Amino acid sequence: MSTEIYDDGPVVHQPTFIDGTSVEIPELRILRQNGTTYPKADLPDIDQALATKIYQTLAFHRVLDERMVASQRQGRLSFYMTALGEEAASVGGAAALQPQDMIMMQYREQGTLMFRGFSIENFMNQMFSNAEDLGKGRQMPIHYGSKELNCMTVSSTLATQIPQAAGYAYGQKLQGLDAVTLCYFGEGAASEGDFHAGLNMAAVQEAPVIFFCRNNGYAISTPTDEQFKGNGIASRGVGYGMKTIRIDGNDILAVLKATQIARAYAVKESKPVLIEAMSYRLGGHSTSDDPSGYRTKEEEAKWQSHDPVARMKNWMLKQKWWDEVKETALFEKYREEVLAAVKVAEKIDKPHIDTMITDVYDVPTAQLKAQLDAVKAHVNKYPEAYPFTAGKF
Amino acid sequence: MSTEIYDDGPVVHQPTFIDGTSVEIPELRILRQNGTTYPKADLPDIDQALATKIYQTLAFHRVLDERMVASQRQGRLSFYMTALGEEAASVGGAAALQPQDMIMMQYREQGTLMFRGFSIENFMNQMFSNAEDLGKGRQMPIHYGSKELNCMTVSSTLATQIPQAAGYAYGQKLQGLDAVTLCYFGEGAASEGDFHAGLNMAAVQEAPVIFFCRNNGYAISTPTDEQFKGNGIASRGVGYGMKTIRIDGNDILAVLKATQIARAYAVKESKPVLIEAMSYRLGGHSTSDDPSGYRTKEEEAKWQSHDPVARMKNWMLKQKWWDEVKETALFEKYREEVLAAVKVAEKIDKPHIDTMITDVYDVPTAQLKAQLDAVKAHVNKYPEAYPFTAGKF
Amino acid sequence: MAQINLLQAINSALDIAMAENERTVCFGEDVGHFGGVFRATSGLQEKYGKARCFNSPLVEQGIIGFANGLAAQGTVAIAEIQFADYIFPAFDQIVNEAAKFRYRTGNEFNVGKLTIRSPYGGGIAGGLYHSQSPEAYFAHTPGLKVVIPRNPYQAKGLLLASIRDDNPVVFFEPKRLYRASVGEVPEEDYQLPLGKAEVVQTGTDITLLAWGAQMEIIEKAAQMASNDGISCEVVDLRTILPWDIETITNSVMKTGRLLISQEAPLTAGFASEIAATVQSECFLHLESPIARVCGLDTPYPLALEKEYVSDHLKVYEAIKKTVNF
Amino acid sequence: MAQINLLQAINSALDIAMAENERTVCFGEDVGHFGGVFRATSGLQEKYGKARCFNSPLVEQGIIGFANGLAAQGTVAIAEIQFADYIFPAFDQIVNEAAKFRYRTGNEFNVGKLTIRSPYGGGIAGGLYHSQSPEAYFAHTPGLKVVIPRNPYQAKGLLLASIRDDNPVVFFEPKRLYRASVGEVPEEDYQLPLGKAEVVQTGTDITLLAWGAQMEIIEKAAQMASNDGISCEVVDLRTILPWDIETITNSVMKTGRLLISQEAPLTAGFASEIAATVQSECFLHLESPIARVCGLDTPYPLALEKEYVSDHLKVYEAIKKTVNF
Ligand SMILES: Cc1ncc(C[n+]2csc(CCOP(=O)(O)OP(=O)(O)O)c2C)c(N)n1
Ligand SMILES: Cc1ncc(C[n+]2csc(CCOP(=O)(O)OP(=O)(O)O)c2C)c(N)n1
Ligand SMILES: [Mg+2]
Ligand SMILES: [Mg+2]
Repeated sequence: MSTEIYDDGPVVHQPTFIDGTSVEIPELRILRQNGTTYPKADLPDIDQALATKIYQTLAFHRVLDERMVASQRQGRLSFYMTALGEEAASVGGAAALQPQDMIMMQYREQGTLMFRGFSIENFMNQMFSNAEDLGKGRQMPIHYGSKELNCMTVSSTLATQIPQAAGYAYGQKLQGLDAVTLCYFGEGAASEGDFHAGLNMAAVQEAPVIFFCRNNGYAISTPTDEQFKGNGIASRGVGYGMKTIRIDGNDILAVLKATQIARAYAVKESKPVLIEAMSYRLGGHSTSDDPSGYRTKEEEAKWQSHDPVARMKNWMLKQKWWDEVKETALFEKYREEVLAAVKVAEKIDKPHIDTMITDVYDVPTAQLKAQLDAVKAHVNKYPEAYPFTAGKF
Repeated sequence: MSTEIYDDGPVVHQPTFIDGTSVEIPELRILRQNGTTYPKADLPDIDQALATKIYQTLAFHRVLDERMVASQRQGRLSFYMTALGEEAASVGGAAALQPQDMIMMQYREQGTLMFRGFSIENFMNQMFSNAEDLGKGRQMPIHYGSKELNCMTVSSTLATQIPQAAGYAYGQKLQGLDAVTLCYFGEGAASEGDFHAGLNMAAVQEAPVIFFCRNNGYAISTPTDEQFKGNGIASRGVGYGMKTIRIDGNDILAVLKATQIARAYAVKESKPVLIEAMSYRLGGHSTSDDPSGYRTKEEEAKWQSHDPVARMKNWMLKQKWWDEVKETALFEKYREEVLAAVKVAEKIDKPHIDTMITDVYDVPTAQLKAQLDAVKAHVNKYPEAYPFTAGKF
Repeated sequence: MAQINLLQAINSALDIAMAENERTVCFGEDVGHFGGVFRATSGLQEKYGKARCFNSPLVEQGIIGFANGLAAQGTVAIAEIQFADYIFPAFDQIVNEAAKFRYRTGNEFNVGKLTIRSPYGGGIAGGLYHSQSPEAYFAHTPGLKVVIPRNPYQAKGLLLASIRDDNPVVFFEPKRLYRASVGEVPEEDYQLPLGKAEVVQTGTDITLLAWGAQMEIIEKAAQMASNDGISCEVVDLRTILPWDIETITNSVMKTGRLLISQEAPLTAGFASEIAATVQSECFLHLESPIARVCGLDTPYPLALEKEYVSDHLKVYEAIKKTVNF
Repeated sequence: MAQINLLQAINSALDIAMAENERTVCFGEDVGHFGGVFRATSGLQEKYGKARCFNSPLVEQGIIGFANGLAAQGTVAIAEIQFADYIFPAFDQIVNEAAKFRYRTGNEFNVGKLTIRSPYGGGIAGGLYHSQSPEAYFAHTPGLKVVIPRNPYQAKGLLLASIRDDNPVVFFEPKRLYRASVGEVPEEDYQLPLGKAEVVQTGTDITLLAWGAQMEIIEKAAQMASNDGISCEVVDLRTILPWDIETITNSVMKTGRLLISQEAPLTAGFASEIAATVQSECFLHLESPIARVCGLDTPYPLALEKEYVSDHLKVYEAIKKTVNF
């Protein structure tokens, strides 16, 4: 059926415009920086065990980011991206889901993998592109993924995962699974055509997908006011006819609460939800970036004071679920583990030369086998030029 | 500067969602079907001369559409698309602009060309792909365009003109011209990634462009409720932070009024505007389509009763600017002119064989010249197989 | 065996694929109730429900993005792009995503269950946006398979094989032949192999190679040449990627000559890849240069379409030139 | 003349183009204040203002769509795509729109004032999404010009020619050489011709042909071969489309042998077009099969990048094999 709108909607006889201010979008905040919750705030489902697991994940996240940046500076690692200042989004999102839910990451959501149990070794093997990497050493550092953990491998091409998430969720629905797909993306990636495609198709096809936008103020050097003129990303939910909520992305309880409700809604109604988490990318875009070229120390300092990890710690302390002794011990333990893992991973061989042609197709073609044979013969002729593979096949 | 949103916006402590119903979008209506205007309605700038020109254009549009469908049925023409029932959008839009404004059409806006003076011969030569076609016989019928009239040649690939319109308008602004770009597209095309790209970039770059969506209920066989779930296309304006208005697309005075205001605003503020004109595609999608496969006669009949041309005629009669004698004479004249023009155009030769390789580059390459020479030699060898060009070079 | 046309053969393959596996879905613009603008999906929504055969919004990048997600999830996704000319907005989702999915994830995930169907090619007075033959754009993309059938029998068997193949397949359908090509097609299920060319007619003087709608053109030219006493071996490539080097080189070793006819423009078309490989593999056997009879290096025209395209007369002339080199 | 690197040469060309014509604009992701992630547009916003050098939102199809509109309007539009790997979302705007704009409108309109710049190629540990060489995808598209410089001097002269050329140009910059390639570059304005290959070194036994970052590889291989007494003619194609058939065939007529080195995967790469044309044009002069030394038919790898890519050792081996055929 086509639009029956002719006699349906409101009518005016003087020109009446709407614009970006036509809808107010409040931001959900539950936890104050000092660790107290707002009066009458609606708390998420959370007990001491879950809280502790979340906090430990956040702590591990901080340590991993700190250590890997250091490794990169030392020249041991080619590249790294931290999620400094916005860890609550990825960890809280994962904590609100069930293990059977698919999570699609952009690249700044290592917290989801940590929460789901991606091991230190998994992280290291990926970053050092060695033979143990689940991804077989084919993508740059931080492009993790795991079938077992239902975390889709990261792809560098921005926003491509957004329509894919709609399709994935639609497949889950067709099978009648109690499962949703959660899709992370940045406010920059939300400018891509694939964003529009994905949100609209999810709405039309009624796919149980949670679109989780991390609005961290920047896309590399580009601030949000050169990225869009609307009221954040949440305001677009109106146009897609999609249930939408804006939250304080540095408030772990708000992240948990919103994602828990979104999951319940997506499963029950079989419809998508859009969450916009307001936060700030405290670090550089990546280890290749120096943000002092495009923003001020003052701005950074302001956001530093909203640190999500410190905020959760304050709450944990107030709950008496945490103390400074545990804190020190935990960070020390993680630092040692990470350092040890780096040392192991960087010594593991690169992937076997045969992996050059696997996984292009389900089975290597005759042409690919011939091409591999030629490479092998060549490596054998000039072993010193190909130290990663010479003598290893 | 990045988002300063942390302490800026409204805050809540209980989850608060927005959705497609969060903003009300009234529809501007000025003219009733019986030819009277609504009390207190805000009329556009229009005098008898302009009204007569608009009405004559609408009449010509009806005649051309009717005759060309007939020609296609007779096998004289390969393909045609009418704009039956939604002519007010294209004619009214053009009538609200200045000649220096660029208009980018989708393909159902022949009315803009008519209003600007594209001649019957121009139309015919394009449709019969003959040597006089401004487009040199390279595109299917209805892909008109004219540099002189500032009407960008139609491209079949949907929505590509939307970001192009943003760029074109930005160029006009950089030059300091008193000019805007008006870009037509269907509600179906608005699903494309290019729509999102174009509207967002126009908003961010503050380009003086009027995005004019013809929401006619269908994209070929696909009704709007399988195209999107939001409140039409206008609701998306909120997300782009763009001034937006919904109008009755079958109401020529509403189209004129909204477009006149939009132009004034775009020039003065140098910002984009989105107009959504609600209408209905009364005919088939094209001469290749039979809508009885996907919609009811009742639905069509309902919209038939909102006919925009009859509505304007009723108003003209009430204004005493028009009468039935003029009406009959005008339609007769147009019918004869069109018929005569068909007969002339179909006898004109196809474009010269040399046009095969021109306009690929500014100047044909050596390779292209060699390829053309080979074709010529071949045609000379088998003249009977290539009747359009044999013996004509 | 019934006489059916190419569209009906496609429809029959889709019907079998949807009947055998309830996790198979078909979608694209106007694919649902209406059955597609060419009616290839006619009757499928009625039979299998709106959840499994549906209209998508008008967004090719979304169609393929959605299909990639479905396939990664394990659903058999058959996506239609209404015209091959409109596949380019989805190019990133095909070339950067579908093609590289299995490789980049180290086989943690894959989209092998994806098939993209699209009508391609000229000869229908469609001009530059309803006539393109874009197979070469995809042929430079490891990870994809690209398949083009020449008639109803081939279409059904190759489409079923494509749907079941565990790799993403781009399946181009020669729309000029949708109704024009009619032939005997078994009602039941069968498959034809991917990656295998077919020798349609054996010969000794020259190998003529093409795919899709160009096959009837080279067959007609072979007929003309045979009247001149030239014996042509006629080969249908069928799968563009990965292509069957062995069958082609074997044929050329025997005939000593190769002509490739292609609808797409000459430069960087797939005929170029074939010529490049064959000149290398068969260097000492070639008695004349490999001939490419192709579209001109311009967009596809409208009024002068006949002059533009590779037809039987152009192929016939090129055969004589090659044989008399 | 100053010694500058390839990035500085690009920057200098952009500076000249913006200074000479106030209707020239530069934009793309992070191109404005920051000067681009590689700093190619460094200082331009400061000098020419935010209206003429600006950040675009993160949307490649929008960048090129917007640029097409600007160019159609008569503005000189220089759009940057941050990495060539991310040009595919803009594929439709390039291949269906920019390339066909003048043709489809019968020259009523054109986008000749469009130039698309993008860093391409491997060798920087970038893996499959920061290493691609997509020139062949564009080479099958009449209406486009495709240009790739090999060093700072070439980069400046070819970029200025591309900006001023009245056709849409895709200009790929070898990012591995951005800082690594340093050379003498005049400060003032100059142009190098589009559509013209350059014979970089004359020789008699074999023609070595490449473009962009592969040039230093074939030059190195030529050096090695000369120690074996093999005399190589080294040619830089410079413009991929439309390509300089004459210079290449003249060289091959002389040497009788051709080797093409290409970073992109073998199948349907631009080397295939060259081989196909040369085997036809130079059939009777060829003393051995035309050799293509290319990437494997896989996505671009990370850990095993050295093994994958065409390097001087592989080229050297192929030279010997070709000469000793
Ligand atoms: C299609 C595509 N275009 C450009 C890039 C280069 N790029 C990588 S990250 C990035 C910025 C992303 O910003 P945002 O989405 O806000 O995420 P954030 O980095 O802030 O987490 C850009 C432009 C890319 N990876 N993919
Ligand atoms: C990129 C692209 N995809 C698909 C098509 C095929 N097509 C032509 S018109 C059309 C429907 C357009 O609907 P809408 O935008 O609502 O315009 P209307 O026909 O209703 O005026 C489709 C799918 C196309 N021309 N271009
Ligand atoms: Mg961001
Ligand atoms: Mg419509």
